[in-house]
Amino acid sequence: MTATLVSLYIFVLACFIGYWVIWGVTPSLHTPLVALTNAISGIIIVGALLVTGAENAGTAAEIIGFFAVLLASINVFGGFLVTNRMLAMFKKKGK
Amino acid sequence: MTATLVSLYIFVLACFIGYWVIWGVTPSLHTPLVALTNAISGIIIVGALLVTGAENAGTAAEIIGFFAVLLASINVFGGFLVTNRMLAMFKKKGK
Amino acid sequence: MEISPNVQAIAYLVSAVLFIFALKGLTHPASARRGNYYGMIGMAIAIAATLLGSGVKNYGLIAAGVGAGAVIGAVVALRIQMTAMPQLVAALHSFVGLAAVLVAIGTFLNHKAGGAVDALLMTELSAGVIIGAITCTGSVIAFGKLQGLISGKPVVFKGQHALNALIGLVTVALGVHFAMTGSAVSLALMTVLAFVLGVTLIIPIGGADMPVIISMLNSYSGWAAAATGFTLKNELLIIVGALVGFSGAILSFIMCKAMNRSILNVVFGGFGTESSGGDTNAAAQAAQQGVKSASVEDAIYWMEDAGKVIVVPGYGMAVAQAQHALKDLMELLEARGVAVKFAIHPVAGRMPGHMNVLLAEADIPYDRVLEMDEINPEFATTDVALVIGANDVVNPAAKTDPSSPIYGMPILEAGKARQVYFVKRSMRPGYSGVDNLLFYQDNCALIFGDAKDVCEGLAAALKGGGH
Amino acid sequence: MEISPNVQAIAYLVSAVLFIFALKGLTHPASARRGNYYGMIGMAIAIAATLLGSGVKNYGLIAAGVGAGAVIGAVVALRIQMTAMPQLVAALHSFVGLAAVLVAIGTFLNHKAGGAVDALLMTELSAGVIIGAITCTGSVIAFGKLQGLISGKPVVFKGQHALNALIGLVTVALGVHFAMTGSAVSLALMTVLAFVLGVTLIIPIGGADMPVIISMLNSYSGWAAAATGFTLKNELLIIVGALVGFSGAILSFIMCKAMNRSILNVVFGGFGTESSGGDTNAAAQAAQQGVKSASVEDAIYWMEDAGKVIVVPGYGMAVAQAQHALKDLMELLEARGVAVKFAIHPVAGRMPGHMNVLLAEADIPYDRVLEMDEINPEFATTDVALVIGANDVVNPAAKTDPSSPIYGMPILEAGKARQVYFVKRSMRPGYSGVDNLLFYQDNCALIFGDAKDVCEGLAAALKGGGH
Ligand SMILES: NC(=O)c1ccc[n+]([C@@H]2O[C@H](COP(=O)([O-])OP(=O)(O)OC[C@H]3O[C@@H](n4cnc5c(N)ncnc54)[C@H](OP(=O)(O)O)[C@@H]3O)[C@@H](O)[C@H]2O)c1
Ligand SMILES: NC(=O)c1ccc[n+]([C@@H]2O[C@H](COP(=O)([O-])OP(=O)(O)OC[C@H]3O[C@@H](n4cnc5c(N)ncnc54)[C@H](OP(=O)(O)O)[C@@H]3O)[C@@H](O)[C@H]2O)c1
Repeated sequence: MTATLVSLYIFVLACFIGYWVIWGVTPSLHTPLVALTNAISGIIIVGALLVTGAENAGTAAEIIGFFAVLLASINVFGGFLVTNRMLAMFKKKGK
Repeated sequence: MTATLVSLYIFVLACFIGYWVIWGVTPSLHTPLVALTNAISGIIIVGALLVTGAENAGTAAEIIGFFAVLLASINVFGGFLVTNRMLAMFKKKGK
Repeated sequence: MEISPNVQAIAYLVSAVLFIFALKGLTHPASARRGNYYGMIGMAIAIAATLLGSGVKNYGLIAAGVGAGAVIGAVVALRIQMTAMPQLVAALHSFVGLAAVLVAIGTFLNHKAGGAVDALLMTELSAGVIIGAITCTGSVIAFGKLQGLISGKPVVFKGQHALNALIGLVTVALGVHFAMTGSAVSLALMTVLAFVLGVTLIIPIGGADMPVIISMLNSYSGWAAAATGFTLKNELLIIVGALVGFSGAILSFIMCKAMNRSILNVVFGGFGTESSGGDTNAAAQAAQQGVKSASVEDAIYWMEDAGKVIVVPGYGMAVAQAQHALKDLMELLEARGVAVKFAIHPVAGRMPGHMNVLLAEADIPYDRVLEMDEINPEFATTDVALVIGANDVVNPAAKTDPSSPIYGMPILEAGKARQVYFVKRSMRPGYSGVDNLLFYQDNCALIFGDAKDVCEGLAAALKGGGH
Repeated sequence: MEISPNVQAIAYLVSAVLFIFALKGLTHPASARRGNYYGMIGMAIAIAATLLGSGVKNYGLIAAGVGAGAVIGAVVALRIQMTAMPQLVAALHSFVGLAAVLVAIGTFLNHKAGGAVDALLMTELSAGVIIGAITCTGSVIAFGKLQGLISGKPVVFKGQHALNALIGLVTVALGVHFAMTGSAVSLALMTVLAFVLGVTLIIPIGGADMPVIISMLNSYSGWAAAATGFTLKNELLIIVGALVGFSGAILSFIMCKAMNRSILNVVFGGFGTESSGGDTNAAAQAAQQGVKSASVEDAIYWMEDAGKVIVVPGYGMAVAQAQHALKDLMELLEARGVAVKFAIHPVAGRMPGHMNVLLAEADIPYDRVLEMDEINPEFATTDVALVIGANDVVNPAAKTDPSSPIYGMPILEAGKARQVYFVKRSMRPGYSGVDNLLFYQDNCALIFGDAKDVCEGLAAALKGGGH
């Protein structure tokens, strides 16, 4: 299979997983879900690292990449920490 | 990625899908589920066709392949038809 | 016309998606048939894409094989009795297993002819052969036990597990040798030993445990298909294999959980003995043990003016084929204004969903048939619970007696109804071999007889104007 | 140390699996934190595998970017108020969108320097840029509306949709031109227009509809990541992108369904107007309309000896930050033997799960907080339903008045309680702008005031020994 076809296979299968895993989330955790997906959509950082760190990256690409790394990092750190903060509040019994 | 790694990715993702899709099946349809999985496991027929129809297939491979095609076809036709027969019996209101 | 590999790959993806939708259809009876059609279309696409691809050049033998398979499959599917489903399923699994073995060997021969066999391929081939062969002979044994061709008794002897482990080890060792050297002798020996292993693994397991084993083998057949997919670099086989593999695994898990046993206990347990006959003196025996027996008339007296009757069908109903008589009974009761519902325990009968299929066969609408969790709260407000050929699934010992082998298994709370009638042939226990404490409860009486006969009797009495 | 592409691919797979488990953890509050840790580990593995792979050679700028991002992210995450979550989420989406645009352009520059750009790559790049840019500016507008920087009023003018369609078409045309020619000018123009499109698409949507829009943009940010994955041939990005894409899509679907509106109606609707002030004369206005108003003492009189009180929190509770006062009230009532539960409507507040987070923040145990379907049967046996800053979610018009815009939306049946108290500041309607029929019911009275003040008042009255 060509690389694009492989990507297509992965994409289609991942869509099914997305469908089921999200419907499985309990409604009371929908706000943490939004924060968590925010964090994991910071995975775009992988792309940002590849742009910035590429051997043949010119100055323009490096600067562009730097900002991408910065923005994605804010998502990653901000997202996971705020999710953790929220989830820590969910407790079973009082006190 | 090497072809084996691609297969591994597909396999892992498909496992998640299997997990969710099967847990979603209503218990009253567990017997039809068994029959249906029987039918679709007849997909091994794809392998059987490739063995039998290969350009360089020797006589031994052809005979082996023929039997594989035969057995897999029984699964495919038998499985889907018996599932259909069973499911046709599930009706909402009497009469 | 020949399609390019890319078109073929897309067709396979479409087919995989259709298979997923096929299984998703079984989420509800209303969408289930459509799901099955998706499955058929998916299979048709997969076969067409394979035939049109560059890999297939000769069509003669293929046409013969598919044609013969179609005829055999269709005849079997249309003739088979619903009560024989477990056997049919076992037989079909053995076919998948054997096909996987044949495909692996055929692939090896073709690749060798083409000169392209590497260690990775041969490792994957070995996996396919071993899993396929165990699935094949294991399923044959399961079939034999269910069909009564082989004794259902667990065949247990000392050192059995050690022997199996030894055979298993040698089989894997041969697989490794084959992968390293490509020796056809190793391949052949490995195949034979794997076939033997399928027999020795399943023969010690009691006939009554076969449903769990069949699901386990269903799972194996899936993994065999997935292994074949790795060999052939065919993603469709991998996806479908994983789906089927999980289906079998989850069903065995559900059964084990509902029986409160572990899968290891099933596989190594040697559980269950064959019951011996002797129901001649059932009523006398019952009286001796302080159990009330009742007549068809007694039951009619309670049921004809009841507000609600819940029927609890079990394995005995399947054996006696009492579902059609039950349907008549239901209609007669409803004509008299009695509400009738059916309560299904997750492991009633001998395979998951067994009761549902039989009741559906008798045209009993599925919205009248309720799962355990839904119906349990209703028993307390029910006038009569009619237990037809069920036993373990209503045994309160599962809740009250920690020493019982079924302790911890969730049960249908039939005992909470105002009056409980058991229809069975004798005082013999059910599958688990445990005495039913419900028999000794004040509001409970046994009607001895074959389930079908008694149901017909009940219907006739009602038709005759009731009590 | 440099890892091989194969090792990297396996690390990415592990990371994808961990992300799936992270989301699966949110199935239940008890497993949710563990899920979040899985997510963190997954991200750490992904970043490490990327840095150690052959694709990254220079680390200086990366360290700076990650370091700065970590500091900013951490500070924001630890400082942000729970009530400002919707804004934070909008801001973070805009970052993902912009990052996707930057990555696409950077990739183009690098590939061009390396000489390897083909039409397929450029098509995928265009998709990434367009989706990313719309996500970015759209989220900025959403942020502005939520934060009050931009008017929440829908900005509607004639020909708006035609204009958007035109911009969209030109953007796509530029993308096609870029894919065919590789022209950097087309790329730049396309990027700019896509940014503009994000603004013009979101600006007509009312501030109150922003939660749905944010979820939609969440979905977009996922698809942007997936498109980047296609560009970079990175399967991890594709998998995560699809997960995030579905998350946003499903949440918008749930919100629309619970509001009984379609997503198209939200996107093209121009729904909602800003409410104008004027609660000075609420009680008088109420009396005029035949609505009873009540005092804190009245409510205490009913609640202090009640068997069961159900609290229905809504948007007003969030605005007033009344959750801590509610917690005190709950404890005081429980000390008097009153059972207290919380009833959460799926769209109470302004984002899904909004109420749950606020109640959790106030340390109210989550097993006391019930979803609509669970709690609705309980209202009939409840003495007092205390509706705090909620309105639409208990409006019986949704069930009885087919002409109402909220007709068909499922509601919390607070009206079935023996006595209903509404805590709100005025007679003004809620989000939907519809008058609440429950106000006119005999068993209902309004306590006018800020939710926090009233709850504190209730608690103080109880502490003072009750009525
Ligand atoms: N469903 C599954 O997937 C599955 C899988 C594996 C194991 N199991 C096990 O199977 C059992 C199922 O429970 P169950 O209550 O359905 O069945 P059961 O406990 O096995 O009891 C069936 C009863 O039916 C009676 N019976 C047999 N033939 C009859 C006939 N012709 N007419 C009337 N009665 C007849 C038998 O009593 P007489 O001999 O006195 O007539 C027997 O007591 C459970 O223990 C479960 O763990 C189920
Ligand atoms: N949750 C979501 O995901 C989501 C998303 C989009 C839309 N929505 C919509 O939002 C609405 C949510 O329903 P809801 O019942 O929670 O809210 P609502 O219907 O908007 O009513 C909130 C009420 O709170 C009162 N209020 C505002 N500030 C207050 C304060 N400081 N103290 C006391 N009361 C205050 C307001 O009345 P006064 O002004 O008189 O005080 C208002 O009537 C639904 O219509 C839903 O469709 C929800």
